[in-house]
Amino acid sequence: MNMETIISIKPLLAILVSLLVVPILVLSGKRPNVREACTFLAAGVKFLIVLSMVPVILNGTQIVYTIAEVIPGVALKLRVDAFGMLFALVSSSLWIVTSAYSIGYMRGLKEHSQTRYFCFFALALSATIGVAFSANLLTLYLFYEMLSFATYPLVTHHQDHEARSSGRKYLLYIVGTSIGFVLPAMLISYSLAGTLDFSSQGFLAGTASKPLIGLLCFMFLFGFAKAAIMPFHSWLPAAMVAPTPVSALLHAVAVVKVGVFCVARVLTGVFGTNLLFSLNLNVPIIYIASFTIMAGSLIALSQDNLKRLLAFSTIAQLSYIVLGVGLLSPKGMTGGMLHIAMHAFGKITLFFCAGAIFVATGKKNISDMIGIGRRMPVTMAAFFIGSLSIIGMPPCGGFISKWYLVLGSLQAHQMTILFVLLTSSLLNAAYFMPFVYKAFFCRPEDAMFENKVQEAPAFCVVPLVITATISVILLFYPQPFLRLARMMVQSITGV
Amino acid sequence: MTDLISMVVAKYNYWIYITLMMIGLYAIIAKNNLVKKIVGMNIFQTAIILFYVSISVKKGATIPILEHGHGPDAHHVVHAVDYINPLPHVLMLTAIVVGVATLGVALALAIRVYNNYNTLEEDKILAQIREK
Amino acid sequence: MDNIFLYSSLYLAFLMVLSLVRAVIGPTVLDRMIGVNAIGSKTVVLLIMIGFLYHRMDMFVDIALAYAMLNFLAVLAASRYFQKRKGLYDEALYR
Amino acid sequence: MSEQYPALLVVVPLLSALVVSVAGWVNKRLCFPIAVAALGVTAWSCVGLLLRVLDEGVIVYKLGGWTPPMGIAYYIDYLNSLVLPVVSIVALLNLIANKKGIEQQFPDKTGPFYTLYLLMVTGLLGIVVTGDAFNLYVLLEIAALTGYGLLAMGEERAPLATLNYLYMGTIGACFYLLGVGYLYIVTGSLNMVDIAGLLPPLYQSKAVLAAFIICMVGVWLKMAFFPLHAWLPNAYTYANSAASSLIAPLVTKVMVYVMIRLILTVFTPEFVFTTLAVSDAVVWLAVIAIVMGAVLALAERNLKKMLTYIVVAEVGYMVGGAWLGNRDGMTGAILHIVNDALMTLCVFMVVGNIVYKVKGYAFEDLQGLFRKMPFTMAALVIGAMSIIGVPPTCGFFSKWYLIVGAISAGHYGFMAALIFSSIVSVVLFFRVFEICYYEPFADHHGHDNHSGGMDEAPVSMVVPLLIVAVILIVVGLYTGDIVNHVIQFAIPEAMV
Amino acid sequence: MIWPIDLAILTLVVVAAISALMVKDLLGASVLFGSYSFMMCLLWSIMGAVDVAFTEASVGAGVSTVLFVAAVFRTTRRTRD
Amino acid sequence: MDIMNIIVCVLLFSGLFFLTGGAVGILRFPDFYSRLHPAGKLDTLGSFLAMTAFALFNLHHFSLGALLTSLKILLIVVFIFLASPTATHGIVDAGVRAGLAPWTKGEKRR
Amino acid sequence: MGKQEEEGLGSKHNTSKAENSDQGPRRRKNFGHYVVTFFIMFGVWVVLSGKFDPFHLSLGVISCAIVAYLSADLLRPSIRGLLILLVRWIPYLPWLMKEIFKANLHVTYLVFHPRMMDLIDPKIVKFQSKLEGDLALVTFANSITLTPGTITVNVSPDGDFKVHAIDKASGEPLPGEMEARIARVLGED
Amino acid sequence: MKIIGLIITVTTGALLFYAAGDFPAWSDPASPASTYLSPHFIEKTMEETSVPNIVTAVLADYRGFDTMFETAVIFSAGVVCFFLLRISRREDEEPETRYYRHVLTGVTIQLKEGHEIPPSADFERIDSMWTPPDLIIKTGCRLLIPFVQLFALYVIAHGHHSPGGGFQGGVILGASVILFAISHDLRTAVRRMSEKLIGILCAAGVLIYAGTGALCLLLKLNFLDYSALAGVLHVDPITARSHGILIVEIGVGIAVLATMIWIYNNISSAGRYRQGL
Repeated sequence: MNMETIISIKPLLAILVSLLVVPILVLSGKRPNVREACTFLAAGVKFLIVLSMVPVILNGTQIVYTIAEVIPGVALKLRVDAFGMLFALVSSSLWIVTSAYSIGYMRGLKEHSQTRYFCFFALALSATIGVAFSANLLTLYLFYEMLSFATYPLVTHHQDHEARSSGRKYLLYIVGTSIGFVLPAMLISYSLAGTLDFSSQGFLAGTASKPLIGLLCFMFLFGFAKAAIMPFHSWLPAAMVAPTPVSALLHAVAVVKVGVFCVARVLTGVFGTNLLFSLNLNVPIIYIASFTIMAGSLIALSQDNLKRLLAFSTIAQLSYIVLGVGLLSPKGMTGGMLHIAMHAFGKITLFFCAGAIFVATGKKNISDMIGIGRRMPVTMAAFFIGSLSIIGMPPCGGFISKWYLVLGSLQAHQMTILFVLLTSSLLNAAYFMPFVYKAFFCRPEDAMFENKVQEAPAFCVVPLVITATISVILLFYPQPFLRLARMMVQSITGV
Repeated sequence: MTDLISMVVAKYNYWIYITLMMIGLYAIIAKNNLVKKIVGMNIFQTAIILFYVSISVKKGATIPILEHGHGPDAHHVVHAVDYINPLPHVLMLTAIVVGVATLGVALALAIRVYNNYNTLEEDKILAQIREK
Repeated sequence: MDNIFLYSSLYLAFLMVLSLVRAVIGPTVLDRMIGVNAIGSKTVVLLIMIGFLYHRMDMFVDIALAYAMLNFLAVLAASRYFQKRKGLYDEALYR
Repeated sequence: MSEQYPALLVVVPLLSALVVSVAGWVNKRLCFPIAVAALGVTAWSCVGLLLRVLDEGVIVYKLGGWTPPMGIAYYIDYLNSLVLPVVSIVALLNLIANKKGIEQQFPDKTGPFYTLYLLMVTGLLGIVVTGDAFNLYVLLEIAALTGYGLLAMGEERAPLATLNYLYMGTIGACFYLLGVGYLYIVTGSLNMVDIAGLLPPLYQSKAVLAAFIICMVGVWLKMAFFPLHAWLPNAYTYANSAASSLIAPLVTKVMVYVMIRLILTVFTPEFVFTTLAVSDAVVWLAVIAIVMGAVLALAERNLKKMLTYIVVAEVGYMVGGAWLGNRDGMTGAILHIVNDALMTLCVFMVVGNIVYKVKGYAFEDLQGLFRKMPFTMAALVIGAMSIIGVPPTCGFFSKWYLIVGAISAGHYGFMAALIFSSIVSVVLFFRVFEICYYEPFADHHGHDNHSGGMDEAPVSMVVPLLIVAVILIVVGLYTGDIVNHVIQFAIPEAMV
Repeated sequence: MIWPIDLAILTLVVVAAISALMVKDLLGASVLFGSYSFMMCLLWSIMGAVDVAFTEASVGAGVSTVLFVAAVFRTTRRTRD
Repeated sequence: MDIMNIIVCVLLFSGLFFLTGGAVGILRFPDFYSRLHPAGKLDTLGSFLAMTAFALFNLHHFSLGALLTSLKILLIVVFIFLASPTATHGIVDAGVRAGLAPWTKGEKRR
Repeated sequence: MGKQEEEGLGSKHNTSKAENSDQGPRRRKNFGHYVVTFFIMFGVWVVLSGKFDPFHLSLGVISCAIVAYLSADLLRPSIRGLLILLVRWIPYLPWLMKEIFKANLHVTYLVFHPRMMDLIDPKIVKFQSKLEGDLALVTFANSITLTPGTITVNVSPDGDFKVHAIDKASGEPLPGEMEARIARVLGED
Repeated sequence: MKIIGLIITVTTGALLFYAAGDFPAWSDPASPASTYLSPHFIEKTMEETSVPNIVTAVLADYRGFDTMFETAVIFSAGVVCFFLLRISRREDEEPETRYYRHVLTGVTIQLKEGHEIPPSADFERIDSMWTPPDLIIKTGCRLLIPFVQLFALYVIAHGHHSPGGGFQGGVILGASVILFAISHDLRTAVRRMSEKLIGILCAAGVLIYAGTGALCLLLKLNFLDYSALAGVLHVDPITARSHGILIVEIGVGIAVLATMIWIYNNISSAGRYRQGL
């Protein structure tokens, strides 16, 4: 594959926009309006920058920018390709929505330390875009760690005892695995290959023995614990103590997607499909992923806390993406990559809804929410759409990605996986649908829900309507994402 | 046997320096009293000075001060064999000075310690610290 | 003549051993001081004798002179201790 | 003038120390400006030297005009031209930052304090720059003596801790001296380059072997390498913050430099790594050092003491890296000298600020500090990230080289130890952050301060701290340049 | 270089060093340490190191003993070892 | 062996004799005060005689320098004569202040 | 009592004698002292130095000036005192040497006597000296220390002597002839 | 601790014994140490520096840089002792009681804090532990001290031709002042040589040394290259080296003198400057 590359500072700008807004946020701490205007502005600018790169990428060109050569042969280098673009597009567009939602949520609950909250939010977004645009493993690692530490204050925003223990768990898993597994794996790869730049065929081929490659592969797989592959998943439910917008953005979009993005990147860019195929490494990967899918879905069934339910659902859904990449068939990979976008929009809608319910009623548990559809019909409608998207039912975007996954598993002749996909979809339905049913059709037990319609503040509701709408639209117009995913797959597999 | 004896005698200075150094080292590590440790430290330093000065010794040579002093008649031939190697002496002058300086500082510190704990025995001081 | 000096100095070294014995066995600090003082006075003689053995008398006189002066200082300092700190407790009492 | 830079960088702090000492008796307010000016000139000439070395290669400066084996000479090569600016800049920033603290702690003795401070810097710079084995000893003692003086003025336990340091330091310096003596007795020379030239026929000599071992043990004692580290934590913990934030970053690092200098220049890598087959054992010792340092730090409930154990662990990094015996490991060790000096400075300066405001550094004293001293804590976060080894802070890159060196040497134990200590550092620092972040600010003074207003240290303390924090990141980003243009040439070609 | 005296004094030096460390009294230890310095001074001059001997005479015999006594005066004489 | 050497030898040996007396005396005498007698007196005289011997011997090859060196040796003698009684007095004074009782006849040796 | 200024190498200045102390704790600096000290010192310098080139002599001049500046008030010499020293001390010295010799022989005899413990009988002798002035007292005390089996234990500024004698014979002749001779030497008779 | 000490000691000793086997025999004229560098020093010193005492020449010229730091070490030891021990009156927690002694009668007056006797010649400030100086010691030392000082200056001045030099002379000079303090009283000694003077002298001594070096630097030669002084002193470069050595030795002497006194004062009075040894 001969890719055209152009050098442009745009990717760096996209990262720096949210980074540079941090001091302004700090300085404007006393004036909430200025602060939020700035956040919006930065989000808009960032989205526009990312958007402006889309046509270039769709033309089959890559954008490259080298920040500094930190180690001879390894530079801090940014490269925008189709896959990264896909991810960046999702996360930057969702930042705008989430910012709006955050403002509503934080003001609605009169949370403390809002300045700090917005600062770290911006920081986390920078890191996310950085991960998306990384050209090599080192840059990826840099932004990955930056994200870990930037999200810590967000996760522990409440500063109470629960937040403290969850924060510990979060850090232990995320940072512990990244230092314990990714760092040595990265360095071993470096000393084997002498480079860390992602290439479409990987750079590890032919440099080491099979067991070592296998070991490295699993170190990377588990090392990116943000992907929540079992057994390194339990930080995710714990981290749900964070304020909902944080959960929404970070645990539906940024953090976990960064994890799977990294896994996908490494599997394709470091090892390369051929190497994985030739060593049969994809088989254990997909089985681990399948296991995570099933187990996550089953645990989700038994959850009462809405956010925890969503968390386990996320664990399961993330493994779809890993599964898709692990199938190594073009369709499967397309499906996996599309699922990043589709799941993001669906899941963020669900989180927004959970947050809106919390803002409006203060409820957290499903059992307390029977009949809530009468009071918050818009929210619950959006919730319904979101859950359809997660299940993979037609009017929503999730259908497309699941469809591709199914096709991919057929293409890869993995019938077990097909079975897993179907069963898990059923399970998804089994944990979402009863809630939707109860919300709309059961008599409310709580007198609170008897009154007339009373939605959460507009700042909360509007975003979730938007994301729900996008979820639906994506079914009919998945073009940008689909094309990007296909381009990526084409560059990797040549098909 | 005679070899051994001649070796012992031929390097007597070195053996003694090692012995002194061991005495000093043992005192620094094992003595309990702070001032005793300082004494040991000084013995240790002198042992090393002894080593250096022993290097400089040269059989059949005289002290490293030229015999015919100042003035125009001074420029006659000087044979290196006739004079003891002066370089270690120079180094050891510096080392002695450093030793005195260290001694002064160490004693000052010991006085400070005594003012704080009213004893110079290390184990007693540690016991006092533990009590607090 | 050199031999005479050599043996005399060996003999002086032997005398220093005797003085050192007093300095080592004590029993009081003052006895040690006497011993050390005696070693000092013998050292001065020995230094000059070494000067003769090296045939460089003029170089060693200075050392001997300095030595005599400072030996005096050390003994004086040690004895001054008792002017300010009364009571002669001794190592024997604190064994 | 620029050909006199090598002399300037030692003479200027020395002369200014004397002038400051006189000024201390005449007018105390003159001391600080003189000291800052002197260190500024020093830093300037250090940077100038670095640039000159980059241009022209190794510079030899003959002191007294005597040619090297006769007289003493300075050799400024790629290795020490890198360390020099670090030492001088660390000293300068720390001095500026601690002005208030010094005046608070020693209102009557500012003159002597600055004098000792400058003498210490003189000694350290001299150690780095000298090319003569014995001259190094004298400078070592100057740095050590002033260090004792500076460290002993602290809490109640400081004199005892310092006295122990003095014993150990003296043994260390004397061992070094003895090693030099052993070299002298077999070669007859004291000049480092000269000795290296005379040694090859003597590689099998027992005396050279003993000289090497003794020198190494002496230097290890001074740098608190693992089994010999017992003096360090107490000495650094109980000292006053101005002194500990000078000495903790610089002394151990300069001693590591001395070790590398001895390995590379005096005994030559060929002898150390080929003739002697002990490098594996030393690296295992370093592994133990790192693990013990990390574990002991974990047991502390006291920020400053915890940091001192981290220093012990970091020494393990550098020694292990240097003894891996390959290019990457050595690069990592040299790079880590620079980085560790800066990051230790950063965290110790933070402690200094905390002590200035809160008058304590136990964990209980740290409660609510994120709210109270946000800038200080931000610097602490960056310093901690660097110690943990998070890119793009500089700590990551030296760790990178160390691990790559460990991998190419096939020494996976060392790699594991590095990773272990990184993870432990995460635990250590986030424990501190948790306390600073979660606990409400414990109000010592009774009046209601619960709104948690900012109570930051003075600007003169915070600004240098933030500069250091920024330097940590900048150095990290320029690692490639440092390695490509400086360190690469500092390591002899023979090492692969 | 006069080796018989050298040998004799070397032996004496060791005795003085050990006794200075063994004496259970700090003042006595300082005094004996003074005598140790005297002998070192002799030793240097026997080995022909006149300058070193001079320094040792002035420092060891003069100043360092006085400093020791002064420090003992300021602290205590008692010791258990 | 000329006459000068003989004189020198005689002086030297008598000096050594007195020094021996001093060394043995401080070992043999029963108590601190009585030990001071040999230490204070015999050492002084012994040094004096030995020094005189050296001064004379140094004049063997007569020159101005040798004369001055001899004078220097005599300067040491003068110094010893001034310093030694003072030092002895210092020690005895210390003994008195420390409260050391003098030995009297019939007691055991201390 | 009027001649304390001219008394040899030291005035009779004594801190406890009221009539003598006209200067208080800070002693008056007398220019004559400086000059005389300088010359004494220069004499000693020549003996020490043994070099007569201008360079070293000028160094000597500087050194002697420094010492005179620093310590003239310690030595407090005067020309007359020096003359007295020369004229009277010289005859005293041989006598002293003779006494010292005798005393030393005596002590040596004791030292080497096999039954030494029976011969000695230490005791403290006290007596009052009629000498006045520091220098005289000190000379006397030091002479006692150097001679027959006696050591000065204590001298009070008023002339009370405490002497430790090694045996009976040593203590008896005190103060005796020596005091008289010293009194003559120092012009106190 | 004793066992550990023994083990360490024996290990070290064994290593050293082992290594001593390879040494050249003691006093061997053919050993490397005697044949490599030192012949140059011995044979060329007179030509190059015109100083017969090779040790002095090497000390102050060839390796003058070492010696400069040696002086700095001494200086820093003085500063450290001061820094550690000196307790200024302001910090002193003990309530100050002043004692005065009426010189003429010997009556001692005790004054509580804040009271003071106006400076007068009749009263002498003393300390609580004051003991009258012993007559014999006092007089004896009084007579000896000037000669000690002269000898010390002689040693400094004749470092070129005989053993000794700045350091030894300085120590003896310092010892003479210490002797004064011992035989009289610390307070009197401090009055003769005040703390400020000592502190300044201490720095000045090192300053002379380093300043000489820096002067050479300003005269366009390398640091401590005394031949640069030829133009200033109007002599040929070799004599300039000799004179440079002397200047430097004087600096060392001053520094050492002051430092020794400083250390002694601080240690013997534990920083209060009241009651010395």
